Amino acid sequence: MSAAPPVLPAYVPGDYKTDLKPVWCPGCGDFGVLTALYRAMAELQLTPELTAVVSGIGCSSRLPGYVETYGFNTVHGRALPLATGVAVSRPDVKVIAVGGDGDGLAIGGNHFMHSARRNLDVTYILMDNEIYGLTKGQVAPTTPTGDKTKTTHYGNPEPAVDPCELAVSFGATWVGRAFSGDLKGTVELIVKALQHRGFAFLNVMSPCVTWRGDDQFKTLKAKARPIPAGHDTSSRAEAMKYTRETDVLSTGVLYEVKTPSLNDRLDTIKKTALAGGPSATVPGIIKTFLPSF
Amino acid sequence: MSAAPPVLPAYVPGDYKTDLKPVWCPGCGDFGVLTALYRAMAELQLTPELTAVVSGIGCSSRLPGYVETYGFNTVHGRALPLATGVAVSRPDVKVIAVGGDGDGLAIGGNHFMHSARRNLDVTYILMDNEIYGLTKGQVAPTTPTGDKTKTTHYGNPEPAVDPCELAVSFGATWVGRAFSGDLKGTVELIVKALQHRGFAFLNVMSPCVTWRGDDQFKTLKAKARPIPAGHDTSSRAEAMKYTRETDVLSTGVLYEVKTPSLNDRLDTIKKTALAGGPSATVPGIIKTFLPSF
Amino acid sequence: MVGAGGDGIVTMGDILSQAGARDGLNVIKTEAYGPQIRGGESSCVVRLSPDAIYEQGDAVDVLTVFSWADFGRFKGEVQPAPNAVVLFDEADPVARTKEDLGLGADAHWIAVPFSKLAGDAGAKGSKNVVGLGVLTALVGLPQATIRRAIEKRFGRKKAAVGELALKAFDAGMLHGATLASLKDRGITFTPGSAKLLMSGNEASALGALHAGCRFFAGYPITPSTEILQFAEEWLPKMGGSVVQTEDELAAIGAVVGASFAGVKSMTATSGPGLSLMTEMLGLATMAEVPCVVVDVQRGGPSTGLPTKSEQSDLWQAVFAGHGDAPRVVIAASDVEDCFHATVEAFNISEEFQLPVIVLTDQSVGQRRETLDPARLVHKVIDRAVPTAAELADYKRYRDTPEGFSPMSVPGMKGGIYQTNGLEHDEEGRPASMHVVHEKMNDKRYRKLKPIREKYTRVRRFGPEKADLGIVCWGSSKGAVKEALLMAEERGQKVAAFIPDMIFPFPVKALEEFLKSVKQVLVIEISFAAQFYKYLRTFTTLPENTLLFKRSGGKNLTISEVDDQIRTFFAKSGDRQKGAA
Amino acid sequence: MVGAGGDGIVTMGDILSQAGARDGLNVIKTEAYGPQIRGGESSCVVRLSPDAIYEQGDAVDVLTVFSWADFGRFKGEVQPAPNAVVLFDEADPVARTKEDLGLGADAHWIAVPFSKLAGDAGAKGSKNVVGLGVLTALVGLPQATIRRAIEKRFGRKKAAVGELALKAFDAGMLHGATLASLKDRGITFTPGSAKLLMSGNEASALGALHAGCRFFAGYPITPSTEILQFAEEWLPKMGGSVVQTEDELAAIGAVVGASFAGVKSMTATSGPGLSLMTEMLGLATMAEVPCVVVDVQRGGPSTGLPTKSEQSDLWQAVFAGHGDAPRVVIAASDVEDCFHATVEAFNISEEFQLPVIVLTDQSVGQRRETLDPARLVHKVIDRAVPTAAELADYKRYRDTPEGFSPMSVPGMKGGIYQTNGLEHDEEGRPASMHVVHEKMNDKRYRKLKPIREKYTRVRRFGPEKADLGIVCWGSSKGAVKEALLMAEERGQKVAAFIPDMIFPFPVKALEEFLKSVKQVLVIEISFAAQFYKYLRTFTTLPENTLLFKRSGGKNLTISEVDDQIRTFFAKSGDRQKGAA
Ligand SMILES: Cc1ncc(C[n+]2csc(CCOP(=O)(O)OP(=O)(O)O)c2C)c(N)n1
Ligand SMILES: Cc1ncc(C[n+]2csc(CCOP(=O)(O)OP(=O)(O)O)c2C)c(N)n1
Ligand code: SF4
Ligand code: SF4
Ligand SMILES: [Mg+2]
Ligand SMILES: [Mg+2]
Repeated sequence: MSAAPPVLPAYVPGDYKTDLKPVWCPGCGDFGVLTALYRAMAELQLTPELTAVVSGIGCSSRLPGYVETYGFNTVHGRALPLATGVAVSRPDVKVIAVGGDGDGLAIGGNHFMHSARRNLDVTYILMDNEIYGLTKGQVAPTTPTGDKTKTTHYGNPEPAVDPCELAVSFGATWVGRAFSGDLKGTVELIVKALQHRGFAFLNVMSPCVTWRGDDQFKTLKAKARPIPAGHDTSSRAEAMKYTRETDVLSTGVLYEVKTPSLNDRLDTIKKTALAGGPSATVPGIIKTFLPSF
Repeated sequence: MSAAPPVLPAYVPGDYKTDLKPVWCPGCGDFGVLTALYRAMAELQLTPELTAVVSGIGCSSRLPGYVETYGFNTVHGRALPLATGVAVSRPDVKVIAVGGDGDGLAIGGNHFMHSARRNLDVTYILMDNEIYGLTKGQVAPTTPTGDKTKTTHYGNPEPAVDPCELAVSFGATWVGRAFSGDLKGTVELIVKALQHRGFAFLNVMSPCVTWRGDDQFKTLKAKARPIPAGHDTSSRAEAMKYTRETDVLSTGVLYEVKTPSLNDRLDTIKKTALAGGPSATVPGIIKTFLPSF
Repeated sequence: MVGAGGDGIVTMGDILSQAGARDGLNVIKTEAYGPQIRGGESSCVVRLSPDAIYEQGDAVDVLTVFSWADFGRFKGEVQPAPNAVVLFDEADPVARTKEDLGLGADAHWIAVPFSKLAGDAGAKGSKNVVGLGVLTALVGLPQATIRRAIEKRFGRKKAAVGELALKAFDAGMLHGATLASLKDRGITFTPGSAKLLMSGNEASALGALHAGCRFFAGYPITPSTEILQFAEEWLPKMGGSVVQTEDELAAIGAVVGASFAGVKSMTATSGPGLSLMTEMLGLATMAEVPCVVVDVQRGGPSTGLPTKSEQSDLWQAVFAGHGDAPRVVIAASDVEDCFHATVEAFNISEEFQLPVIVLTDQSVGQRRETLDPARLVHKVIDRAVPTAAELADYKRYRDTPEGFSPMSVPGMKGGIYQTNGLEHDEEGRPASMHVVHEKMNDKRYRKLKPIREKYTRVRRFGPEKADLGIVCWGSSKGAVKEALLMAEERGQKVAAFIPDMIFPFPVKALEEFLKSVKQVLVIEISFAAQFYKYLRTFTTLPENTLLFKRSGGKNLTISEVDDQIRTFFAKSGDRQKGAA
Repeated sequence: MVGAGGDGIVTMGDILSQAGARDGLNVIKTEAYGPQIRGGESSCVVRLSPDAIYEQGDAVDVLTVFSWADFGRFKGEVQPAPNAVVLFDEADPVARTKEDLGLGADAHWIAVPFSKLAGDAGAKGSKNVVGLGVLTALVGLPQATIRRAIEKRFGRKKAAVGELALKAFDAGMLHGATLASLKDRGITFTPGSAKLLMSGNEASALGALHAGCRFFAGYPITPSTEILQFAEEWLPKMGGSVVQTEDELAAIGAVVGASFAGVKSMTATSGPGLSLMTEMLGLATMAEVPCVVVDVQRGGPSTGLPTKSEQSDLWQAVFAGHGDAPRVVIAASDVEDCFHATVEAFNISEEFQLPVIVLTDQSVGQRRETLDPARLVHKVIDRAVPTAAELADYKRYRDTPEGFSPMSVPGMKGGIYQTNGLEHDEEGRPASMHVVHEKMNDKRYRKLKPIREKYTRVRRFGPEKADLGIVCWGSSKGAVKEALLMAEERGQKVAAFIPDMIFPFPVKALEEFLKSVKQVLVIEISFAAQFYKYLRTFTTLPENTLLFKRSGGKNLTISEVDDQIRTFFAKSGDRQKGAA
């Protein structure tokens, strides 16, 4: 969980920047996400050594290498399992998981479901470019039906999923949508996501200029508009209204509820387990294997 | 797809029974599902040799061994990938996938999502007993929070998912819920599921008398009641009303829409690919690698 | 003891083995069930001895059968000795004879009115306790202790139930007394101090706690699930956490994550799960993150024989994974060893920052054995974290002579680094140049040298010079040790070499052993002879090396080993005659 | 050719190689890029020859550099020959000298106003085409053909664009003519009939279609993705289907499902994906379902070096998987071989009903090579389905002498069966008894014998008796063959043994080879020496066997092999002197 902001030193966005040059293509939407993350971290004064950024594999998953915290660019699809280990074993560390739509929704989809269900203490930022970027342009679970890609010569025969709709059904307790072209909005949403206790899912539409052309950015920009004020974020049915959208791209907080996080619950278990008594010791446990009669 | 019912011979439920004795415990809910399946198959006169039943691993996944069709009890969590191969490569075969909550929602959860998203031509029957039966009673993704199991000595700290809610968000085009204690209702729903073109998901609450005690059956029986008439099955928001239920167990069809199935779409692709012309031949393809100028 | 579901065979075995352990006897107990998930037939074999025992033993001296029909279902698995004492229910509809079981003249064939006695005692369901009574009187078992065990077991919830059980026990005793005593067939001993009664899986989990494991992620799978269950019950009491993940991919992923965060972590599984962990183990090797995986082997391939033992995950443990990915593999050969092997696994993993796999199997993992509590101690080594000086100019993957470098953990200010599964330089930055790859491969493999020098646990039994030298591993140890004793009595010189370290393998020690014996016999429970072929990769076995290998589904028996030894000496005898 | 992103290096290489193929030359072309996903530096090496060529070749004879800065980024990857002709842009801000590149006196160092000429021609972006023009005039390349290639490439969309390009080409030609001709440095040949220009991945996919594959499921992964992309484009035109699955677990699962349904199926992947397929391959072995997996190897472990070649998935292919799980492994050693190996894989898999893995690697999979269309033919074998008679009393797993039995498919009335990944009897019913397990293991392994007898594809090069015998596999073939020719010219007797069948291995053939050479040298691109250790599992290599192994990230070069050969003969020469 987030460490209490220290009084000194005050971190500025640049403090969270490593000196590794991003491999991203000029114009890639992920630059926007990275900048927004730096700012959000600074706004919350996250302690670098008490923060961990974990990712899978993909262009977007290169992000941890550019953030001056403990970072792990793991294997394709496993960002959330790794994040689970960090978050549960080190409740004092703020854990941020990032990755792409292929990484998080295709190969990693199951971990997304169960991390959300457990209300894992992790902020998960998905950079959705509706394509597999790093492997040079194959269809993704968010690629619209009919689109041509390197592996859909005749147009994508498969329907796409809406990551935010999935997150709600999985049991995520905070669900938001952003557009990396809107830096200010993205910063705001990342801040809120980081402040949430439990599993916060933010889907950031982050254009891939190389494999989705310049149109993607243009159309997203044209479609993006904030969720109308007064939206009831506590209702699943209401949240549904802003999913599977075609003509618009609603950005903002879709859904938010406050329930105990996984670490809250595991804390309770430790207390019940000890029932006020002293913690167990190995010799003590060994004794329980002696026939006692 | 389901073969047209042959005029002769007329199959009776018993014709779909193999002479392998189920390993299930006396009183296991899965017996009810098996019987219901026999009846539903007979009602639709499914041709045994043109039907395939595929499962993963678990008590429930033993079911294919008891059905006289082509059957494959595969590995844990992979029923739907195997079913995908059968359904896509042999559109003439009716494919039924079955399994447990651990098999389909834990290790197999990702395949559930993507099979539903693709609107795969498969009927998926999940036998939900809220526990891992075969491995002798560990917590499952559908085990209610707080319940004690072999791996939740202090009560289950994790929230459960509602498989039907998941199916809707995944994009399943037919979603239903049944209770194996209600044979008639289960038969009816399996029949409807089998008649649906595309991905039909039926969650059957199927008590595990050994690891969930007799209470499970009693409570389910007490809670079960049909979805009120007039429910709008075409609305996701309406379907939500019958998910994450606590005091009741609504049985019936939650959601149903008619869209082209994966095989319908792949069919179209084959037509577009050929564009009226003759199908390609290997020598023909080889020629395309000759520099032609 | 064999009976139908509900006959309480398992309880009978529990009481008997607990009583034995209580009185300081050496006990080994195994259970077996039919395919039925529940309510099917079950059998339980308990071996009691004042002397050291290493195996379940091939044949039982005293057989109690509540149902001949069910006995038939364990054909070949429960075998009475030729001179066995056999007790069966006179009310059993099915009839069998001494001859049917191939017993000798000196066997004792005794019909007992188990059901009737139980009924008369007013406890119909207590055939098993009646049986205990009869046995106690007939072959002379520690009566007082067994009574207390029964009281404890049944009186726990309701005292009345306990008393009823004791009534049934006494009825059995009385009946037993009416039979011609067979005390000579029992065991004579002076009660010693109580021993622990533990399964290999419990010992593995205990070893983990002892080593300092405070995070466990796992997914249930037979026959390893008891480790997850044990961790889930005890870790919270020690301030640790357990997550039952959605699958094995997530389990090993979470373990690597927690270890990256600085917490000793492990998972446990069986073959199918280990196969699924293949890719993530490669990441642990590449990013040099410590982690421990206990693989309780079962029959394969695929789902195979989930409840039976086999030694066929060796190749998977040693060779699986794309790329050149060094990791350590340790084997455990008995229950106590499960404890030590697991602690050792953590020590090696934490010191050298690479994954360690512990191979046990169903036969060791699920059998219960008595242990001397005093022996459950083992030195614990912790991970090297960078000193303030080292943090001044910190490189996560600094190229050191021993191949590993201090590992910082979240919270260390100067220790911040970003790592990955790509090939990387000493700072952890992605680098795909051949020169960097060669250098870092060399760094990762260099660790094996100090490991090989520091961890040389091998077991050698038998005379210093022997005519036959058996090389085997893991759970084969028990049967081989007992067969060695038999050979010794016959004055035959047989030695055995049983390594705990599988990879890196104690090659020197093996080659010395090979020199010390006239001929070598490799024994393993793997149809493909995985161990034999693995040995060949690093050592040249003598031309005339013998191999005894077969599929699992049945543990290696003492007589199988004994037969091999006898045949060998018979043949070599002939050769000598021939020579003469 | 080396340049920055946008310099059109790749296009330049395409046009050159297409023109070469068009005129019947032998062409091998490889490309390389920097870490940048796009817009980074790129290099392209094209080797043209009227004679047979087997490798890219170590050093380039003609080097064109548009940017010295970017050239520096390919240090060690693009190496000019000592006497190379080097063309560079006079406008390049960075300056280099002959000496910097370590060139000899006979090298030609020529500054060319590439940018200027392109600008003057009114096509600023056409430095690459100008370059082609200069080269054509300078070293004498098939001018007419190159012009047509340019026309085709640029004129495709807009004729005007084509004309502009041709203007740039002519400008280059004119400038080239002003330079002292170096035709002797070019190639002289008489145009022959056009050849195919194909990559190994395309050849693998083509082989699958030829073998009758009609279902493909895959998940993108470098450097294998082209196979998925090829299948996705062509299978629908042949009535087949392709599914890009959510991951590799699903890909191999769908393949096994489709094959169970009677349709020839395959998937393609690279190391990480193959690791994830480990468990499912065990099911295919156990349920005896045919399936083919092409693994295009890259540098490992973990994500490793995704765009570079290595031979380190050998152990994973042969040994991975829990339990005793036989499967077949075949290697492809060049582009044409990718076609044949894949067809062979289907033939073996379908005939013997077990999984077959084809190992290729990035160097073979992604390089483009000219092929003679006439050679892309290969016999196709289909699965045995039960006859009416056999259906009368059908047992899916009937225990036959050859180990496999007819496999019925959905639609066959009498052929209905239920199978599983549990151990099972001849009918496919779950059975966990040791005797059944032993019998069925034996059945599954029995298949290897006929496979070994029927499929013995090995390559042997060099004299019948040799002083040095090289044993290597896969893509090492090219460099080794070329080095053999060089040794031959020196009159040194060197032979090479290169198996296509990796498992089961053609042991007899190898042992004959070992007898035919005085000393053995094993060569492989694996730090752990996976091939060498694998060979040891089934054969005893001579004591004095030499091993040359290293990490990947750089393909095996001709000179590396040549050095090994020279050193060997130098040493043995000394020995003889010593002896004399
Ligand atoms: C097990 C495995 N399978 C496949 C790959 C190849 N691969 C690398 S990244 C990637 C998908 C990239 O798409 P996405 O996750 O959306 O990230 P993006 O590049 O679009 O940001 C794939 C398939 C891999 N590295 N590992
Ligand atoms: C890869 C793998 N992991 C774990 C297991 C062990 N296992 C077998 S069945 C099962 C879960 C059973 O629960 P469920 O799927 O709900 O079926 P049920 O027995 O309750 O009907 C598990 C974990 C396995 N066979 N394979
Ligand atoms: S390929 Fe697309 S996603 Fe990847 S870096 Fe380039 S623009 Fe970004
Ligand atoms: S354990 Fe439960 S699910 Fe399994 S057969 Fe018995 S009752 Fe059914
Ligand atoms: Mg993407
Ligand atoms: Mg279940």
